[in-house]
Amino acid sequence: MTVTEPTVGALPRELLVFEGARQIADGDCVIAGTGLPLLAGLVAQRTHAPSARLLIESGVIFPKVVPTPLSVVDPRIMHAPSKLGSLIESLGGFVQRGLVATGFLGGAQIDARANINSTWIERGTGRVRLPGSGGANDIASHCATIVVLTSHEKRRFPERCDYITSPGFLDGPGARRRAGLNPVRVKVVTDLCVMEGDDAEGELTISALMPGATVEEVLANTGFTPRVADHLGVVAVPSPEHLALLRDVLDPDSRYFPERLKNGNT
Amino acid sequence: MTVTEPTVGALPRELLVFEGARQIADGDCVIAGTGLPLLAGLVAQRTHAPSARLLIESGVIFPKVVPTPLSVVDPRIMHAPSKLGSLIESLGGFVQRGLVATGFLGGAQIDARANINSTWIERGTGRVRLPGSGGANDIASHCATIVVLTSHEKRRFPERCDYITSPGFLDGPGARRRAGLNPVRVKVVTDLCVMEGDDAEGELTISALMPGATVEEVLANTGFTPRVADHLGVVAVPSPEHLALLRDVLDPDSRYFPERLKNGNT
Amino acid sequence: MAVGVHQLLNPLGQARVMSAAEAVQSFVEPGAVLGLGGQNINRCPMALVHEVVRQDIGELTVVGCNLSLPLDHLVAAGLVVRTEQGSGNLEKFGTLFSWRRAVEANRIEVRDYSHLSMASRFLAGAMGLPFMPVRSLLGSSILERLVAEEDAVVTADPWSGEPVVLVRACTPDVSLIHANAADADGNVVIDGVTSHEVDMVRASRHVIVSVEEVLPAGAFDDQPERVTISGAYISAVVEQPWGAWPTSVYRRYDYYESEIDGYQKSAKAGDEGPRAFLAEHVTAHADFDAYLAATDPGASARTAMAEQMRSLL
Amino acid sequence: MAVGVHQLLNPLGQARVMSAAEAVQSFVEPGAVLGLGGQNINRCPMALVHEVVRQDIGELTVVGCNLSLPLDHLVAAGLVVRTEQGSGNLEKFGTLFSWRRAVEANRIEVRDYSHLSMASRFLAGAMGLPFMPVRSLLGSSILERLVAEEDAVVTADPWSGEPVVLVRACTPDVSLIHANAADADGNVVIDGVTSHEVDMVRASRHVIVSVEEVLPAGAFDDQPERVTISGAYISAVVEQPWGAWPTSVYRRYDYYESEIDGYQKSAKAGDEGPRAFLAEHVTAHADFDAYLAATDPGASARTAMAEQMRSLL
Repeated sequence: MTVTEPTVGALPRELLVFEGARQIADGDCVIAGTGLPLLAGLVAQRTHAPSARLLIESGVIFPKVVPTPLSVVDPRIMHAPSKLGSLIESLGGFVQRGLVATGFLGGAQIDARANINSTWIERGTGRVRLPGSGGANDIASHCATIVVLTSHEKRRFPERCDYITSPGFLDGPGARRRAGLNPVRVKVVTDLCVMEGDDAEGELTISALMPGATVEEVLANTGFTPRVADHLGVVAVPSPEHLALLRDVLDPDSRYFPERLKNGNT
Repeated sequence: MTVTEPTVGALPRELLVFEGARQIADGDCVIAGTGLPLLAGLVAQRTHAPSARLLIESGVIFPKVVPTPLSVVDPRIMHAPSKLGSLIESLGGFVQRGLVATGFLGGAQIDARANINSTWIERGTGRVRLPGSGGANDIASHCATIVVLTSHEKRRFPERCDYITSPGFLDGPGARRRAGLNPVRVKVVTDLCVMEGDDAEGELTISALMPGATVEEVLANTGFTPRVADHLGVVAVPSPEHLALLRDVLDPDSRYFPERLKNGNT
Repeated sequence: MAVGVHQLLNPLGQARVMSAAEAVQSFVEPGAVLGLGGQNINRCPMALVHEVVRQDIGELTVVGCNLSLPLDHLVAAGLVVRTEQGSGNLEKFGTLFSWRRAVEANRIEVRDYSHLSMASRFLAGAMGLPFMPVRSLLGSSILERLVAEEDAVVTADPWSGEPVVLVRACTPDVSLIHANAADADGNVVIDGVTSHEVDMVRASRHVIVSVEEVLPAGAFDDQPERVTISGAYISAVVEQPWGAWPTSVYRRYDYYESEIDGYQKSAKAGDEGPRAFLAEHVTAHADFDAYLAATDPGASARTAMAEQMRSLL
Repeated sequence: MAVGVHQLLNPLGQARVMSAAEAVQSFVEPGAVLGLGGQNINRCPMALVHEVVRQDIGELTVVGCNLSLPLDHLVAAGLVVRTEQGSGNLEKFGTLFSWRRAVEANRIEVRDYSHLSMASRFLAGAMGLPFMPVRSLLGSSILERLVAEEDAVVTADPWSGEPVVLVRACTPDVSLIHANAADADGNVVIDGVTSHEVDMVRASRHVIVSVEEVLPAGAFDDQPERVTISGAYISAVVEQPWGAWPTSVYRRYDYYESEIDGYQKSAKAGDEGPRAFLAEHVTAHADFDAYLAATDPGASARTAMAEQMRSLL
């Protein structure tokens, strides 16, 4: 990697982190698990959103994270917070209480209507058991904006999830309202594109492409047919300084980027 | 007061404390407010019930009380407890949870069916406003045994309370069950007698007399006509040692016994 | 949006340190639902309530579990139209005379709960829930009135069929509490019991906390388990030593009986007495420090109560 | 008596200090509903779970929010018939392989909740309530299954008419937790987050707590605000230094990755691997100290993880 070609070195999953970070406004309260979502939150705090606050579902309120937590109960994530509390404080007193603007989620499947499955997947005659909701259902039920960072594989994007762990737009426009849920805006960031949507639309639309990716490539790797925005953006690449922040400061041991080591990027 | 005539010196309200203390079994968890109920609990702990635990509704769990708290949030009642918590911990996590065997209550009116009023009293054309429930309704709803220590005045013992703040037997046998409450046993200790009853009986019965009191005197000072037990006991007087415990150790400044000072008993 | 759930506090976790006058002016509006912290003679938000009286902010609905001295001051000042509470009294120091007179004369509306059901209402608000179940109140006149006013509903437990009471979330517009300490980010440490305050604070749209001592931001970084309430819920931090006087602050100072008795004596006979008391003790002074200096010159009473507290720990 | 409300604990507040073997023998019965404390790689009750495996107590229904290493041990040992949880995984260290295989093969029944709804079930139990409302789960497949099994009910908020989910109280027969310290009366201090444990403990009929250090009765008399859980809820206190190993205890020691990885590697391929792991690491040893001595001779790993924790505080 050279200083004059900084973005060549940005790995696809690193781009996810930076695009995730851009979803966080200054002053937002953000709930994130470990891995890329937490790194996105930390990037936001160190760049454009110094007043963004991180909430961890285990009960850690507004920590000053030190590298690199592997768990929501890692001592590195409990460092110097506002308070050390409990699950019900984080998920009841903040998330269900409506104080958390943005939630980051993962999941094995995300469907055309942004519903998320992290519980059961049908595979042939059998079923594969996944970890289950954790706080994901709570976050998807109550946060105003949901951000999903994921690799773009066809099996991850079915028309309809086998099981809805965390509600997106459910059956489409108005369905959340009918179920008793507040509206949500969902943004899915993958290594190929950004898809987004809200309750009124009731489905995901391709709104931007990752550098070098094409709509055809996205469609070929998606199990449903998303709409395509009239004006497709291209996801911005990080500056060398921001890339260095992620690599040298936030995850210096590449705990979440084993591919860095293989690629000889660090 | 002389050592050879110890019981002559026991004031009527002191007898209430000792009879109250006898309602506490060793190992019981007891909830009590300040004043005579708390003193009864402390007497029990220092005499026959060393393992009895005191719970204070403000959130003080099992304190080692020092003399003489005037409030449930007095620093003297927060001394060296198991934990300092909250109202909802005491009244939810202990009382409603079913962990408190015995609750002490006061009240302006107690009726024939052991219902208690501490909210509103009709007086002529107007109404007198009292403090309200506090934790009393919660205690009367959930403890297995309720003990009331009160002076015996006709206006305090109406046939039916003007307002039921804390449920006794409500309308009679089976009424608590129908309302959704567990059964309760109630013991009312006054300066004239002891009246008691349970859900099956649905009303209060005179079960014992204070030394020197008569059934006629009790009936003349009671607004309803309680049944009289076949075998009437007489409330035991405290030993000189126990009286000294109350006077010299538990309430040495007579904060709850101004009459001691008038009577020259201390 | 479900009943009792507020919009986002905005910005979250941006407590500011300011004076009592500025805090009350910023966050207490006429007609507000006002939550009061403290209980009986402990940790009552006296300095903040003095300031509400001084600024004459009226038409208040006051909510709490036990309401005591601060409520009676507000009622005596004519600022209260309604109360929702578990009890109104000062235990050994007597009833709340101004409140009692106002309630008996129907000058203020009153809604009675038990302490647990009132605390459960705050818990519902703190958790973003429209109601909480309670198994208290059943069979009582309290419940009869609440059901008639549609403030409570009796339902059947879907599993056992047993009756359960649902009480509505209580979500104050602004709550006032006094605590031992806070850092500049509003993280609050309370010593001693917390009564109903943690859930009431978390249920409130805005919270003003006065504290004996404001510490620098990050002061609790190495002991976050000691933080009672996250600064996320706090709008304003007011440094006011002795801010609960004449009530107590655990580990700091005992309550001062003669001052509490003095107010009670003034309040007992009629409305004139407490009004005169407030004129002399509150509105005559520019702020709480001036009140303290005037009523306890040389701080001898305060010094004695601080010593008395130390002797009790 | 309402659903989910236990009879009185008797005697209340009479925790006794005893060995893990005695505690498990006294309070964990075959067929019990067993609550597990800890979360992911933090403060898991490993010593107590080793003892359940050693005593081969089966037919267990295991409940918790996040279930992790201890559950997988119990499943691998064939002791679990059912789980009720918010999640089963080890985050970066992977899924729970034994649990996953058993669930996929229908060898154990599983009931899914979100973390908040599971935590709310414990809160209901802790408060003596038959159920708690939650506003999560709406519209999800989780809810569909729970309603079909009559484990949850969708009702209308009586005030707004909006849908609200009621989830049943969860009241374990016995819960196992590991904490930093306790006094001889069972008053427990937890450093770091408390996950779901405080409410789960208060909802349980019996609780066994293992701790890094047992202090004399009265040790917290001068700092009762630091007590996380009153001894009133604790049946047995077990002194077991390193009792959460290889998971972490905040302020004491970090989690030990290679041991967690070692178990995960053994568990990945099939049921034989974890059984062999348990035979070597658990049942081969008389107690947890013997396991520690055998797997970390000279305590070099433990010393390193304690130093690592100190560097992170």
